[in-house]
Amino acid sequence: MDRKYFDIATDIAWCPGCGNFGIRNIMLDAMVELGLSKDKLCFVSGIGQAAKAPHYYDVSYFNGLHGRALPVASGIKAANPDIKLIVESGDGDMYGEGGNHFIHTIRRNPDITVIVHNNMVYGLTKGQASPTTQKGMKTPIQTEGVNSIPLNPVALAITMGATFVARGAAGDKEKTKEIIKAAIMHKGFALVDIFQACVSFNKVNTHKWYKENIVIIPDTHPKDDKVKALSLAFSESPWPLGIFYEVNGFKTFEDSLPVYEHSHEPLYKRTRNMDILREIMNQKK
Amino acid sequence: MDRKYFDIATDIAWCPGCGNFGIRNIMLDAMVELGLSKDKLCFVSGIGQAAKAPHYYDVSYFNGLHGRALPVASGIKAANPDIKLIVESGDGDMYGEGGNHFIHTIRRNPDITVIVHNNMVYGLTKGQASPTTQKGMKTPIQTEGVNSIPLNPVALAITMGATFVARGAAGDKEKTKEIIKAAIMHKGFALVDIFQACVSFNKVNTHKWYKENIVIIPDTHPKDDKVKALSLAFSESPWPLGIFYEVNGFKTFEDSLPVYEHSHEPLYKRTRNMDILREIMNQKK
Amino acid sequence: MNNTITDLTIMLAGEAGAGVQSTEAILTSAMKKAGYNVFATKEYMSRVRGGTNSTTIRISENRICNQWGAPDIFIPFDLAAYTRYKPELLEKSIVIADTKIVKASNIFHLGFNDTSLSIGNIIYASMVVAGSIAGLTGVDLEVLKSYIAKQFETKDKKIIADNIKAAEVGYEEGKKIAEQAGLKIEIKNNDYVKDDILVSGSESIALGALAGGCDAVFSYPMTPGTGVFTTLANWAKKAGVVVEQVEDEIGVINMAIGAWYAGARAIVSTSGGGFALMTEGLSLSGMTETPVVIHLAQRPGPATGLPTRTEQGDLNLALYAGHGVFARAIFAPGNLEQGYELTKYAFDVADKYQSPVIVLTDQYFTDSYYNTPGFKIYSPPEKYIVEAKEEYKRYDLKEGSLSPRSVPGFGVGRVCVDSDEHDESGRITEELNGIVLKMKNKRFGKFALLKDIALVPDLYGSDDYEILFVCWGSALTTALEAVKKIGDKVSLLHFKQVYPIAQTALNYFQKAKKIVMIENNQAYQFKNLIEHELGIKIPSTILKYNGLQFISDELYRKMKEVI
Amino acid sequence: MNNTITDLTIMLAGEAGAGVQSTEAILTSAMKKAGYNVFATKEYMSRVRGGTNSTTIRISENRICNQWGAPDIFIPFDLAAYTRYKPELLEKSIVIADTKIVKASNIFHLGFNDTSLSIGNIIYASMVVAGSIAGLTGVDLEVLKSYIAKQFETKDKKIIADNIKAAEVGYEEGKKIAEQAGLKIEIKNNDYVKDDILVSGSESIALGALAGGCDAVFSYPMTPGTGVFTTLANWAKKAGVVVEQVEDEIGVINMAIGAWYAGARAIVSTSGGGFALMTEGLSLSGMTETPVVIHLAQRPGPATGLPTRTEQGDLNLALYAGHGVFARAIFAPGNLEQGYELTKYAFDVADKYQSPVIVLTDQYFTDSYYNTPGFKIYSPPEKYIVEAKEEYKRYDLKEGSLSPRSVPGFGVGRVCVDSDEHDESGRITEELNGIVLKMKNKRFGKFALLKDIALVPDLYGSDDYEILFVCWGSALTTALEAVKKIGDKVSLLHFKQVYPIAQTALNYFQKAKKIVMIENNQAYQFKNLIEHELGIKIPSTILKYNGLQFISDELYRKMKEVI
Ligand SMILES: Cc1ncc(C[n+]2csc(CCOP(=O)(O)OP(=O)(O)O)c2C)c(N)n1
Ligand SMILES: Cc1ncc(C[n+]2csc(CCOP(=O)(O)OP(=O)(O)O)c2C)c(N)n1
Ligand code: SF4
Ligand code: SF4
Ligand SMILES: [Mg+2]
Ligand SMILES: [Mg+2]
Repeated sequence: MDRKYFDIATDIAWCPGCGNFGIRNIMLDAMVELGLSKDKLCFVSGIGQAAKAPHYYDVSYFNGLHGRALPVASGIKAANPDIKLIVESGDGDMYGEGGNHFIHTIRRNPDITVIVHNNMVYGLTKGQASPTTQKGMKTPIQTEGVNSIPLNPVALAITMGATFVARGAAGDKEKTKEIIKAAIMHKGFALVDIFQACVSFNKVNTHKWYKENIVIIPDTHPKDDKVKALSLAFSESPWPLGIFYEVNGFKTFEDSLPVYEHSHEPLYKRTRNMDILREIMNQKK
Repeated sequence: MDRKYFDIATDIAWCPGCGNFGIRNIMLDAMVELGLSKDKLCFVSGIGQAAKAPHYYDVSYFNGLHGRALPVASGIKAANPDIKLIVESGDGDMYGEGGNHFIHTIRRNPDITVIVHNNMVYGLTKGQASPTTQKGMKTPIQTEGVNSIPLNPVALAITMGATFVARGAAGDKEKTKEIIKAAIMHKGFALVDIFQACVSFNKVNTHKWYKENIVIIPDTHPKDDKVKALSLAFSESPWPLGIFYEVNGFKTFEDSLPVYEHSHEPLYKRTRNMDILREIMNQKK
Repeated sequence: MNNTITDLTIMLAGEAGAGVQSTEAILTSAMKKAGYNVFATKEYMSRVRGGTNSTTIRISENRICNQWGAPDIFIPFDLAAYTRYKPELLEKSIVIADTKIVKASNIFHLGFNDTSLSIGNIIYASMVVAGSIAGLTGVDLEVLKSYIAKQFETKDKKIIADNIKAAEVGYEEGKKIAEQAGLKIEIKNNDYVKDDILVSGSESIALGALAGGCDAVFSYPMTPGTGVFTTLANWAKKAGVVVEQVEDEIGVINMAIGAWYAGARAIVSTSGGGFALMTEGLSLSGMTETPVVIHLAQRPGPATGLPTRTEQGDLNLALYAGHGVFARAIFAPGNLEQGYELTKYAFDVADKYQSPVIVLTDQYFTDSYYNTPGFKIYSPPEKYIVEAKEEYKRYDLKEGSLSPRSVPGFGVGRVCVDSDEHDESGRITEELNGIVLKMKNKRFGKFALLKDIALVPDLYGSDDYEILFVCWGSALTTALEAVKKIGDKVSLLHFKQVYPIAQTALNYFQKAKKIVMIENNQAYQFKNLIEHELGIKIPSTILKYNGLQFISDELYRKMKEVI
Repeated sequence: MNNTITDLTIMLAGEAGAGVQSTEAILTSAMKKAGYNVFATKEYMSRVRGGTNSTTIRISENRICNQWGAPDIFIPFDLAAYTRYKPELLEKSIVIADTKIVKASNIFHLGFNDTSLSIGNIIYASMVVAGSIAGLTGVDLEVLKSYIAKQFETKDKKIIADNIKAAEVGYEEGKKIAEQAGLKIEIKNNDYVKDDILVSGSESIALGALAGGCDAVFSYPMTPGTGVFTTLANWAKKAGVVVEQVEDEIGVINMAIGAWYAGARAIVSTSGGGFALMTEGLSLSGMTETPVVIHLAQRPGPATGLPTRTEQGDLNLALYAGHGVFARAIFAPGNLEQGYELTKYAFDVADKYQSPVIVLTDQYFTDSYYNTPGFKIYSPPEKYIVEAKEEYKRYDLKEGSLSPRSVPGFGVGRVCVDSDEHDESGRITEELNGIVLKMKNKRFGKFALLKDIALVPDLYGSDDYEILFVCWGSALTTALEAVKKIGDKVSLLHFKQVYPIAQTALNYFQKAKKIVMIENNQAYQFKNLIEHELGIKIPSTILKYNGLQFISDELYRKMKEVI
């Protein structure tokens, strides 16, 4: 099995030089190295440049509405708990339009890997601020510079109770691949926020900037300490890269559903025993 | 000036014994003690039992849609920065349906005081789980008990960068009044999450439970230390009551708008100089 | 005064939480067990305690499924209730109340507060009232007693005994009042009633969902849509249904679509405001051709409106919600059986036509209940899902508008679904004059397919009518009793599917000399639709829009006026 | 070959980011400065780089505001562009390209890549192309040069010189090609053009907003709605406009309603999917009677659809979005002047009638631009806000449907606004037969008020027509040129307000022997509306729905077919 297994020959609609290509490469390698099988794998995305990613793998996918990848993914999990589910989308999609789903999906803890291409900008709509855009950056809308406090996805996910929270970078292939692999193998909600340069619209957070502003999280960091993880998450310039927080053994959304108590058989394979209707109606007599 | 100034004789649609009455009393006193003036004050709420609160004061209010109090409030601030704005609503309204506005409004830091009646349940719709319902509680929908990780509003607000974050309790009148007064005086986004017993639908978190599960935050707590504040926010049973986090001097949403650079005159009092149109059109020649 | 009543209407009213609801529950269950036909409908304020709510119960020897007229007996639990509903009474209506609380003239005293307190707890008041009605109507006391024994069988013996005592005292009081009032109630009971089921509109929808193979329900609570959600949640473990309360309605519809994409049959239940938030998701269902079933229980808008009241005011939204062009089907059940059958059918239509399907009800429909024969039990529904071979294409054009639908994980093929315009394999395309047009035409073709199978409206009454009353959805039962009374040459046409409209419906209109549309909204939304779809004019309407359902005799009077 | 051209159409095409857009900008600006009438429209893929986009520029001696037909000159920047658009060319169209890149026959070579590289930078390619067109068309080179000098005046001298050099080389090449091709272009220039403004549809809306007293814009980016947002943001500081990008469209509409409640005049700009999310908010505006102005720029749906393309497919949604019953007005400008005037007017209507008002455009409208006389400058708009006295009631019934509107902080009174059904002072009520009905009727009254002031459609052409073509919104300019060519007894009726429909519009239809509706959607949504509103039948339609606007000569041919 090699990269060709997931690679697909197609016109990729990203700009030349974009960090998205790096992430795609890392994903292809990570999936192959994990030996994922296409018939047990599904991608979900929203809308944006990053959200086109599933089109560029040879996989099943649901490319839905802007901001709505997570509820779709949760619905898929609810219907078929054994599908490996990867959500891949952009920062605007996930933390902006999709913010409410982000915080509440974490609370549910479905077994989903969420890969966010964080270019700190709205790429597809041509350069407006995203929730992660840093203060002061000027855009066609934020003509005087961004005023809002940037959203810190790592800190937010940890606070909400996500069981695996990490940061990667498109430019740091090896480290990021390992993080993604760990995220995919993690049972429960796993966030990997990936720094990615948008060469067309983000002239602040460039490939160079990312390279210079990243520091690898030391192995000594206690990954199961929420407060320490948060404290690390708040540190900026340099921005830590690696796994901030990881706890295991938490029940997933799908495992807490009574329908999967005895079997993980997907719902579409099941047939209702219609006697239940008779029974209910008898109660109503 | 006494309570009558804000009190209004009306049929209150809350259940006898509900913690909402306690919050209302505290609010009336706090407003009077601060000497707020009706013609410079406005309330905004969403939909729910708590969200009816503004109807029970003699004030201007916008009682909008379920979950949408904060954007309405931000719109009001954008139009008239000198209005004292209090948002009063329920936990479901603010953290559930309104979750996305909650996290992003904090990022904007408008000068708004947000009072949340947190009864850990959906009252008006008769007892379903809210985002703050504790694990295991059974409801008509969560018949096997709640599985999701409860949302911690205090921790969430601190993580998002709110400049004033506190917890009160309907049953602790004096302390909560002081907190609310401080919140109203605070310049910037201030959250006061208030524990409140729902006698009709929450049989777990009762008046008694709240009394027994609260501990006052000691004066020694360093209110400007984000990580310490978060660490405190994560402690439960007993749950700390008081101000977790408070930092001052941050620019507000409205103050960062160029229209208010030279004057806070509300927009409805302004008249556009139509020469600007001439100027723009000349540029387009 | 001496009036023999064979069809009795009772109204109970009081504060939320004061016992109206428990009295109603005891009464209707016991009466049904005793073989009486019962119907109950409620109207209530948007609050948990206090205010003034009422429930109206009709008891009859014949099958009933609606309220005919003003109550024969009115039992206000407090003065506010008396004051609010007094104007609706007839001269002959009798009022029974605790006159210590309701101080007014012409009231028969029933000391349910003192009585229940003397038995030991104010909560027995409901039982006293229930007992009194049994006494008034001459129902066998033993029936009530055995119902109580059964109902509380898991409880303490003392509790059972006290309840029975309360019922007995009430019973005696009731008999006395009947005598004083010269009231003769003679309702025959029927054996068939005992085999009937007693279910509400919400329950009929929930049962229909189970029959339709529903295996997931996603919702965010919203009155009056919550009933279906709660009912399904209640049966979920037994029936193997996934239940999830989602953070908001946008999440709800997307989660349901995700579940359908993965092969589950999911329903969502909501009301106008929540449905409004699902608008974009509806369009996603249309574009991706992923089925979804939506139960939309209407209440008066706009915005939060009157959250606990009824209206048929969201038809336009149901018809046109969603940006862009895509097909849908909308069913609007008129009685419990239709609630069951149409909801079941909604799942099949959604699945087969890969389109959104809406079941459109309202607060009146969901909250009302009556005894009806058990619903037909079908075998498990057909599955329309195919296995994906290696070269599977989700939007294969070979079979016209309906490409075989697979789900991820079923077979080796990839199931690629896209909310952008896409090619056969589900990949984004901008081939404007090629595949784009083909896909647009493919989806547009579903309008015709759904029209082909549109359910023909039901004609009630003789074929040989001159005047045709027309209604839709929940208005059926109310309108039907009124039309029957009006007499010859008058029939009722009821639409249980409101979109698409079956073209053959036109025949019914062409035969009529006069057509009158009955709607529970201010803007005659269905009239507009019918006029346009069938190219006719309906000059006359009877509208109501104060948040309450029509009552048959009120409608009867309005019908008389217009014909 | 020898053809004299007085009205020239040029198409430039290539990858996004490859220079098409900058060539277009230089050309249209320079041509306009030189006194030529120019029109430009673009179509592009939903990506930032790559793909194939095109822009079509028309240059004429007469006023123009649309494309007539296939390009006379086509300049593909790469082979993919050549391949994609080749089928649209006429036999007489000439193709100019860098034949090193576009290897095909019958192409006139323009070595813009080598040339620009030899000048020093590939970015000069745009200038070479622009220069060549100037050369082809015989525009005075000096005009182009002085435009360049002005355009780059803040830049390095070397840059100016290089640009001028590129233009000169291009100019000479262009002249050569014209000679080779036997092309004679004779377009007269006009002095009046220099005083015109050159603005796009988006800019006309933004300017109209400013004229309408707009002092806040809230939006979430969505193509093609973003243009208005960006334009207003660009002028905001000067004009004193609050600009806020909100977290989602639900936040957008609620923030705008909040701002209106507090007395600001706010606009939101969005497209179908975003508007779908605003549905509940629209209903809030209706219920609370808080004005709001929405610019809805359509693109093809459903769902994400074709994000950068054009369609008139969201009319039904604009008409019916929102649960419950409430009134609205919808304007649909057909040209830049209408874009300006109607947007300005939208603010007044919203404010005065305390209702939501929608300005409905589409991608074609927002992105196209041409020179047009400067818009009329009005005095600042009337303010409809009153001071609140102590006893102020927001929903005072004294003045019928339009209660005087105050804002919090203006006067001592309380301004209480409620999304539930409410009484005059804005407090929740459930007085179903009292104040509830009055409030429902009060709001319903606005349908009639808005209908009373509905703008009558514009008739273009003789009063004495037999055939009437009907269109709405952005179709105006395209349809108009086609209709004019068709000849006698044929006129065009254009609706710039699509809801409510002025009753007097009926006269136009009654006079026609034949009526043909032209729409850029698959489901003839406006035909359906007109048929129902006016009670007529429109048997014939010309529809397009591939994501592109009609082109006049295409429409002309279709018109010929149907008449
Ligand atoms: C409801 C809705 N609102 C807005 C849009 C327009 N839109 C498409 S992509 C996008 C932002 C994308 O930003 P991000 O998620 O960061 O992705 P990127 O392009 O930067 O990879 C927006 C606003 C939309 N498609 N749907
Ligand atoms: C869009 C929408 N969805 C759902 C509802 C129904 N609804 C009204 S109040 C409420 C929950 C209220 O809970 P909370 O905010 O905690 O207030 P409480 O009643 O507990 O004070 C819900 C779900 C609504 N009005 N609008
Ligand atoms: S716009 Fe930015 S993020 Fe999108 S493909 Fe181009 S460089 Fe990458
Ligand atoms: S339902 Fe609960 S929260 Fe609401 S008023 Fe009653 S007790 Fe209070
Ligand atoms: Mg981005
Ligand atoms: Mg609550």
